[in-house]
Amino acid sequence: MLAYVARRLVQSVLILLGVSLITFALLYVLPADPVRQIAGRSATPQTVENIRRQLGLDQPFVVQYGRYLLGLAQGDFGRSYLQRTEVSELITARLPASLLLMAGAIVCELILGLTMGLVAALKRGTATDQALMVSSFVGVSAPQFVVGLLLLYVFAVRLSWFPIGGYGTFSHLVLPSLTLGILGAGWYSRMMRSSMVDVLRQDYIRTARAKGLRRLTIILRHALPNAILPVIAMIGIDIGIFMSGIVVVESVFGWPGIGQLAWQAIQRVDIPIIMGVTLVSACAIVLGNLLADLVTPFIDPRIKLQ
Amino acid sequence: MTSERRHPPAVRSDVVLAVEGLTVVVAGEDGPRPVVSNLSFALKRGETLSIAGESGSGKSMTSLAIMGLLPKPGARVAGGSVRLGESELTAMSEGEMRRVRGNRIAMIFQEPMTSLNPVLSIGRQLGEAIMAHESIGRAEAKRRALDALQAVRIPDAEGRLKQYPHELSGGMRQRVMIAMAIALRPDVLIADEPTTALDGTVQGEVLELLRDLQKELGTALILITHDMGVVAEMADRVIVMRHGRMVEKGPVGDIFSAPKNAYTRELLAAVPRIGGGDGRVGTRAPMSRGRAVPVVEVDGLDVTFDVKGGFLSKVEAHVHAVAGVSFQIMPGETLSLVGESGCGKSTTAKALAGLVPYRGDILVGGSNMAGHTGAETKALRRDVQMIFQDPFASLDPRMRVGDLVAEPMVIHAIAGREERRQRVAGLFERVGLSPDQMDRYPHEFSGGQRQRICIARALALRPKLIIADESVSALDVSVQARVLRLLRELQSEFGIAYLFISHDMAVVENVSDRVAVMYLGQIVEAGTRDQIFADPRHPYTRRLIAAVPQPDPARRRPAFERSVSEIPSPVRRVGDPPRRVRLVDVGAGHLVAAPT
Amino acid sequence: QDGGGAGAKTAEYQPDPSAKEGGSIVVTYKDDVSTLDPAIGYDWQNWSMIKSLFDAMMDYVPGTTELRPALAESYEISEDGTVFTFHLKTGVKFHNGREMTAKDVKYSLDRVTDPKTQSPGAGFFGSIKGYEEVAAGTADGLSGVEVVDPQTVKITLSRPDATFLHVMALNFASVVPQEAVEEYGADFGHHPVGTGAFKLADWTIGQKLVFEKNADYWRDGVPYLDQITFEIGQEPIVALLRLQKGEVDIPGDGIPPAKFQEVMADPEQKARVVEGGQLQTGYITMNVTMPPFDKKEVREAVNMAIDKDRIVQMINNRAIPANQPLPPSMPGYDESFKGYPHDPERAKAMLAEAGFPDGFETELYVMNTDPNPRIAQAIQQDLSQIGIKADIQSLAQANVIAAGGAKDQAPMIWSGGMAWIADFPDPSNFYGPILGCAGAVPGGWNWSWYCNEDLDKEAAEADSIVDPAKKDERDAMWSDIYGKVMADAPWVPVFNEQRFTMKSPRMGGADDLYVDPVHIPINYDYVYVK
Amino acid sequence: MIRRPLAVLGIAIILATVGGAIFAPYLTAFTPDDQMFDGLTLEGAPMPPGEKFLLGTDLLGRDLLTRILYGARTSLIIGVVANGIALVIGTLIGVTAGFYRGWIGTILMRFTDLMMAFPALLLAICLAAILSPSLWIVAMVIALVNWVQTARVVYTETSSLSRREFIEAERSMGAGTPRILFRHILPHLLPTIIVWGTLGISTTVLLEATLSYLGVGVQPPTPSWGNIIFENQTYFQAAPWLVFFPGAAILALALAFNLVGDALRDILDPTQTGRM
Ligand SMILES: Nc1ncnc2c1ncn2[C@@H]1O[C@H](COP(=O)(O)OP(=O)(O)OP(=O)(O)O)[C@@H](O)[C@H]1O
Ligand SMILES: Nc1ncnc2c1ncn2[C@@H]1O[C@H](COP(=O)(O)OP(=O)(O)OP(=O)(O)O)[C@@H](O)[C@H]1O
Ligand SMILES: [Mg+2]
Ligand SMILES: [Mg+2]
Repeated sequence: MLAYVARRLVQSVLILLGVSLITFALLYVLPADPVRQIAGRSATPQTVENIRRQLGLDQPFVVQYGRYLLGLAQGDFGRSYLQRTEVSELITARLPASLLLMAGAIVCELILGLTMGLVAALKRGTATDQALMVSSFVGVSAPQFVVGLLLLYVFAVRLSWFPIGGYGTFSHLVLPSLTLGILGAGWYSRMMRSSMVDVLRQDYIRTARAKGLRRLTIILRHALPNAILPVIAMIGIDIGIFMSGIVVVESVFGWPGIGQLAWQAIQRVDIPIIMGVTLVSACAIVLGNLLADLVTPFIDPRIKLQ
Repeated sequence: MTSERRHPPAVRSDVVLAVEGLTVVVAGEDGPRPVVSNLSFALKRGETLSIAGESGSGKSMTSLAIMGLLPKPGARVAGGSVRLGESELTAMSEGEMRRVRGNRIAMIFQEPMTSLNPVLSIGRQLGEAIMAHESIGRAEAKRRALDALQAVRIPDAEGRLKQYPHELSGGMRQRVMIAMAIALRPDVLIADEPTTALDGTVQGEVLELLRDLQKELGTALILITHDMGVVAEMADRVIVMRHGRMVEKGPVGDIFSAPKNAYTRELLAAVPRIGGGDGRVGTRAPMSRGRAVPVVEVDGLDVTFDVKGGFLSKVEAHVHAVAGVSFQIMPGETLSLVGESGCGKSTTAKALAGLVPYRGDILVGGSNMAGHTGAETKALRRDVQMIFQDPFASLDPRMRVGDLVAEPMVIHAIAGREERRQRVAGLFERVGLSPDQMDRYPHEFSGGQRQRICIARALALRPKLIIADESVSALDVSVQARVLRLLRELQSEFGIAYLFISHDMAVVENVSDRVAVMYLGQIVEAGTRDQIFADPRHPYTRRLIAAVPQPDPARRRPAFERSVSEIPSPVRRVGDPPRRVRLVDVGAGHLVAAPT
Repeated sequence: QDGGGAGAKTAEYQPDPSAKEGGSIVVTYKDDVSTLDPAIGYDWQNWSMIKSLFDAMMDYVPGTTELRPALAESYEISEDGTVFTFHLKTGVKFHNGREMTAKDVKYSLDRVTDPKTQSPGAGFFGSIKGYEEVAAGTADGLSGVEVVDPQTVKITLSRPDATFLHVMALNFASVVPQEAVEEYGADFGHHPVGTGAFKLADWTIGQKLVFEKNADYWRDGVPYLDQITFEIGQEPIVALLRLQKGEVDIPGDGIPPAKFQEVMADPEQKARVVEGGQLQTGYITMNVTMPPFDKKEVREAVNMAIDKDRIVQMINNRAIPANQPLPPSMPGYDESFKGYPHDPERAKAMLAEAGFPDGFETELYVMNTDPNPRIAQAIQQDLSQIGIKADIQSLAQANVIAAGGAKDQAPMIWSGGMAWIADFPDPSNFYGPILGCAGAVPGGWNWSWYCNEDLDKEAAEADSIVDPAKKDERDAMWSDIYGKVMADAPWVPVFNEQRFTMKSPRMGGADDLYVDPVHIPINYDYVYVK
Repeated sequence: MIRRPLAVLGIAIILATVGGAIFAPYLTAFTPDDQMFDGLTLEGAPMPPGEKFLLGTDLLGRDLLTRILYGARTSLIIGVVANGIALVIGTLIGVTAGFYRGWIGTILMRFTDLMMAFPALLLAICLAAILSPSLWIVAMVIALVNWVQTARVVYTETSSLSRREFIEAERSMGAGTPRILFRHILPHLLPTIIVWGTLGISTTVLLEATLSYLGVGVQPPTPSWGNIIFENQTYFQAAPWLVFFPGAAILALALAFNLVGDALRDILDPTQTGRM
C-alpha cells in the first residue's frame, strides 16, 4: 500500500513535470511579450531590456525552464509579473473559494446524480426512468454558461431567491455549485443507472434474493457498493472537468476563485500565474485520481493496489 | 440447530414439494414462448430428485420458477401450481415469498465464482442469510454461520468468516454456498448444476458433501445436472427433460437399466465412460520411435509469467505455468494432456502454437521452431493448428464463417480466390456442414456447429498436428460425442496427430493413444492410455481417475477421499524455481515422477 | 524665479463647508488589487488608492486638472527650466510615525528609477539628470537629485521639461520611507507605508481591503472618512444591485451597460449619477509603414468612413464622438478643429483616387473583451461600405500589444481596452510614446508607426516652455501639433469615453470629486458621508 | 433506431440544424453581418423579438435569427471537423497503445494520462492565444484537447480485443500484425468509434461555444452560438432573449447528438450483438 502510494506519487510528479513542461513551452512560444506588460507604456527600450534581463526572460528556454523547476522544487511558484505578488499567495487566497465551489458542486452531483441513477435503474423501463434519463441528457448537453445565466435570470433576477453573484454566504454558493454540478450530475446518473442495472443482473443479487433478504437490504448492501465502483473511478476525471468548468462558472457568477485568476492572467500573459494555476489544477486532477484509486480497495476487496 | 421449527413436518404425506402442470413462458420476438411446459413432479422428504437434460431444456427455469426468482421482466409462470407443504407458492406475494426463500427452500447456483457478492465477507453473507429469517443478534448469527461452515467441512472455518469470495477457490466457494443454503435447515434444497464449473476432484468432494448433509438433515434435494454420471451417483429418482417437457421419469435404476424413451437412451449412450462408451478408440500399437520423425517434439519446455509489484513495479515473482515439460507426438497419434485447472495445459498448447514466449525446444517435423526467420517460422506454423475451448470466442463474430475458414489460406497465400472457395466448401462438407451456410455469421450456429467450423478452419492447411484445447468441454454430451467421432474420422483419414487437452478423464480415456498427467506445470506421469488407466502409479493420477463419477447407479463410488489441502500455487518468488520432478520408467515407456 | 510658490497660494482649495467627519464607505471592484506599491501600481483600481495612501511633491486641486504643491511647501524653477528646487513641508509624518525628510524624496526617486524595482513608471523620470546611468545600471542613484538640507531637494534635469511638475505629481513620484521598503522587500506593495490621508488597515487578498483614516495627516481637516472598505471580486451588476439596496456606496467599475438605461430612466437614481469627462480617447491606428496605409489618402478615406455617432450609440451614448487625439477636458484641445466628416461617398472616391477603386483586404486587431469586439465589428461594417474588407483579429490584450509593437503585423488596431488614458493632464502625454518617433520602434506603443521628425522637434520645443505663465502659448503649440498629426491621419479618433459615477444617497461632496480627472473613480480624501 | 422516440427526436433536431445551416440564405431576409440602422433603439438597445426581427436583434442591430442560423454552420463545421480530427488522433493512439503493449504502448498511454491531467479549457485557451483563432484553428485546438477520451476508450477496447480468443486463433494461424489490426481489430472498434464520434460532436460543439463565450473562439463577425452569447451577455438581464435563444440552440444540438449517440451505443454495442 505504502509502496503503491509512493510509486503513484512519483508517477504523479512525472505527470506534473510533463504538464509544466508543455505549459511552459506553450507560454514560451506565445507571441506576446510579458515584459512589455510589466514595463508599461512609458518605458524606454532600455527599461524593457533591464526587466527582461532581471526576469531571466532573455535566457534560452532550457535555462528558463530549469530555473522555474528549481524554484518549484523549493516550493517557489514565482512572483506574478503584473500583480507583483507571490503566486503561491495569490493561489492560496483564491483556492478556498474554488474548493468551496467544487465541494458544493460535488455534493450537487452526487446527491442529484446518484439518486437519479439509482431510481432510474430500479424503475428501469418505466416512464420515470425515461424522464430521469432525458433530464440527465439535458444536464450533459447544457453549456455551463447558459445554465449559469439561466439560473441567474430565473432564481436571482426574477425570483430574487438567491443573490445575483458574489461570494460569502451559503446562498451565494447554491447557484454556482448547481451550475457546475449539473454536468456531472448528468454523467453520474447515467453511469449509476447503467452500472446499477448491470449489478442487478449479477448472480450474487439472485443469491441474495434466494436467501430471502429484504429488497432494501439487497439494494443498499449488495448492489450499491458494487454499482458505485465505476462512479468512484469517475470522480478523479470529474475534477479535471471541474477545473475547466470553474473558469466559466466563476466568470458568470463573479466567484473569486482560481478560475478567474487564471483567466485574467491569460489575458495579460502573466506567465507565473498561468503556470501556477495549471500546475495546481493538474495536481488536483492527479490527486483526485489517486484518491479515487485509494478508496476503491476499501469498497472492493478484490482490488489490490500495486 | 436450536431454533424451533415454525413449520411442523408434513404429517399426512411425505411430499414436501408438489409441482403440478408448471408452465413457464418467456417473452419472445413473436409472443410468449413456453420454456417449461406442463411439468409435474412430487418431492418426498429426504429424497434426491435429479432433473437431467441437455442445455436449454428448461432445467434452470423450473428451479427459478419454484423459487419465485424468474428473471423479470421476460419470464413468468403461465400455469400450474407449486405447493410447498400446504402453501401455494405461485400465489404468494413477494413479501411472503421472501420468508420462504432461504428458510424453507434454498438454492445453490451453478456458478460459484459469481454467486457470492465480491465486496462482502463470507461471514457477513452467511450471517445475513440467517438474520433475514430469525431475529437473533450478530454474535449469535456469527456463531451459527460458523456452525454452518464447519458442517460443510471447510478447513479453518473461523478464519474464513473474515475472508472475501475471491480469496477462496471455486470448491471452497461452492461449499460456502452450500453452507448458506443449509444454515436454516430448509425443507427443500435445489442445486442447479452445483459442480459443473468445478474440477473433477473438487466435484467429487462437493457431491459427497451434499449427500452427507442430506442424510444428516433429511432435506429433500433437487439436483439439476446434465452429467449422467452425477445423476447415477446421486439420484433416487430422475426426470429427463427436453425442450421444456418431461420425457421420462422414474427411479434411477430403471432409467439407467431400462430407458424407455429414445432421447433418454441417446443421452445415456453419449455419456463417455471409462472403459466403455461408444466412441472409444481401440488400443493401437505404439508407433515405433525409431522409424518415423515425431510431428512435434517438446524438450524441457518452460513458460513463466512475471508478477510485478513494489515501488518500481519490478518483477517480484514468476508464475511457473510450465516448468520443464517434455513429450513427443508421433504422426497419427493422440496425446492427451490432463490435469486440474491451472496446471499449465493451455499454456503448453499456446507455446506450441507460438502464442507465448518460451524456453526450451519445440521441434516441428524435426526442425526447431526457434532460430528461424519470420517467413520460415510462418511456414513451420502451418503444420500445427489449434482448436480452442470456446468455439464462439475463437471465431471473429464479424466475419462470415466461409471467410473464417478461408482465413488460414489467405494468410499463407495458398490458392486463388475461386479455388479457396471450393476448398472451403469441401471442408464444410467434410465436417458435416452444408456449403450454403458459408455466408452466415458465427452467431447463427449452434455450439456443436461452431466447433465444426473451427475444426474445418484448422484443417484448411492440412496440418500434421491439431491442438485441441478443451475443445469439447463446453458441449452437451450428445454433441460432444458427435464432435469426438468427427475428430477420430479425420485422424484416420488424414493421419493427423492430436494434442488433446482435457480435464475430463472419461473423455481422455476414450480418445487417447497416450496420456500425460500434468500437475503444477510439470508432467508427473505419462504412458499409454492403458498404462495410465489400468495402472495409475502417481497418487495424483489416481485421484483424478477416482473423481470421475460412474454413470451407473449400481456402481456408486465408495466415499471419495478428501484432499488435505488446496493445490499449491505455481507463483514463486524470483530465484526460487519449482523443484523439477524426475520421471522414471516403470516399464514399457510408462513414466512416473519419482517420489520425493 | 518663484513661480510655483505664487501658483500654490492661488490654488488653495476651499473644502466643502458642510462636510462632516466620520463614517465609513464601501467601494467595490471586480478585479483584484494587484499592489499598492506606488512605484509599481499602474491599474485602474490601485491608482487612486495609492493616491490616498501616499503623497508626492505635487498633486492636483481636487476635482480639477490644476497642479498644486503637496509635500512641497513651495518650489522654484530655474530660468532655463532645468533645475527644480522643492522646499518640503515640515512635520509630515509617515504612517510609521517617522518624519519625512529630503532624504526620503531622493530615496524614492532613486528607487523608482532603479531597474531592480521594475517600475512601469520609470520612464517618466527620463528627463532627470543621471537617469540614463541608473537605467543602464551603471549608477546607483540619480545624480540630478540632490538633498540640499533635510527640507530641501534640488532636482536637475538634463533638458527642460514642462511636464516635470506633472511627473512629480504622479503616483510613481510618491515618497516612501526606506526602512519600510527594506523591511517588506518585494512585499512592500502589500504593506504600504506612506504619508497619505489613509493607511492600510487590513487586506484579505482577493476579497477586501480596509483603509483607515490617518489621524496625523499633514493636511488639516481632511480626510473626512474614518474608513473605506474596498470589496473585491464583485461583478459590476452585483455591485449596482447592492448599491440600490444601500449596501455599497460606490461601484468602482461604474454602471454596467445593461443597467445603464434602467438607471438613467429613474430620476431618483439618475440624480445620483455624476457625469464627467475622462482623459481618454478611443482610436484606430493605421500602420503607416504597411501598404496600403502608407498612402495618406487611404488613411483619410478611412477617417471619413467611420460612423462615430453610431458607434457611440452602440455603447449607449456613454462617450462623445472624437475628432482629434486629445480629449476635450485636456488642455490644448482644439474646439475649432472640425476633423474629418463622416462621408462614405467621398471616402470611396478618395480610395479610388489612391488606386483602390475596389477597396482592399486588411486586418483589424482588437482586444477580446466586451465591448471591443463589437466596436470592431461596427468599424468593420463601416469599412466595408467603402470597399475595405477588414478581418477582425480578436485577441488577448497582451497579444494585441505585441502585434502593435511589431512593424509589419497589425495594419489596423482598435485601441479600446488598452486605450490611452492620460497619466497626467498635459497635452504632451498623448504624443511621445504613441505618436512620436520614440514609440515607433519594435516593442513600442506607437502602433501606427507614425514618425514625423519635424513634429518631434516642435514637441520638444513646446516641452521646453517651462514657464507656467506661458502655459497658453504652449497649449496652443500642442494644438497645432495635433492638428498636423491629424492632417497626416495616422489615427481615426473615434470617441472619448464619458465617466458615469454612481453614488449612494448618503455620499456628500461636490460632484467634481466624483469625476475627479486624476482620482478615479473618486477622490477619497475629500468626499464625506452626509 | 426508429423504435426509439428520443433518437428520432435527436435526428430530427440534427436534420433541422443542418437544414437551417444550409438553407440559411433562403430562410431569412437578412444577412448575418448586416448592422441595421433600425436594429437598435436610439439609446443603442437591441430590439426585442417582434414582427420584423423574429427573435429580436443583437447589440449591433443584427437580426438574431439570421445569426443563429448562420451560427449553426460554425457549430456543425467545428463539430464535424474538430471531432473528426480528434477521433482520428484518438483512434490512432488508442489502437497503437492497445495493440503494442510494451514500451510504445506505455509511452503513448503515459502521454494520454498527461493530457488528462491538463485542465482542458486552460490548455485550449493557451493554444488559441498562440495560434490566434480562426474557424479552422479553433477546430484544431479543440481536436488537440479532445482526442484523449477517444484514445482511452479505444485503448481499453483494443487491449481487451487483442486478448480475445479469436485474435489468438488468428495469431496461431500465423497472421501478421497489419492483417490482425485492419481485418480483425478495426472492424470491431468501428461501433465504438461511431458512438464516440457522435457523442464527441456534442462535446465539441459545447467546447467551441465555451471558447467563443470566453472570447477566444471563432472570430467576429462570423457568428457562432457561443460568441453570440459572449457579445450579448452584458445585456442578458435587459434582453434575455439574446442569451437564451442561442443557448437553447446549443443545448438542443448537443442533446440531439447525445441522444443519437446513446441510441447508437445500444444498437452497435458489440456486447449486444453476436452472442444472442
Ligand atoms: N431471461 C430469459 N429470457 C428469455 N428466455 C430465457 C431467459 N433465460 C433462459 N431463457 C430460455 O429458456 C430456455 C430454458 O433455459 P434454461 O436456463 O432453463 O435451460 P437449462 O436447461 O438450465 O440449460 P443449461 O444446461 O444450459 O443451464 C432456453 O431456451 C433459454 O434460451
Ligand atoms: N498471461 C498470463 N499471465 C500470468 N499468469 C498466467 C497467464 N496465463 C496463464 N497464467 C497462469 O499460468 C498457470 C497455468 O495456466 P493455464 O491456462 O495453462 O492452465 P490450464 O491447465 O489450461 O487450466 P484450465 O483447465 O483452467 O484451462 C495458471 O496458474 C495461470 O494463472
Ligand atoms: Mg441452467
Ligand atoms: Mg486451459
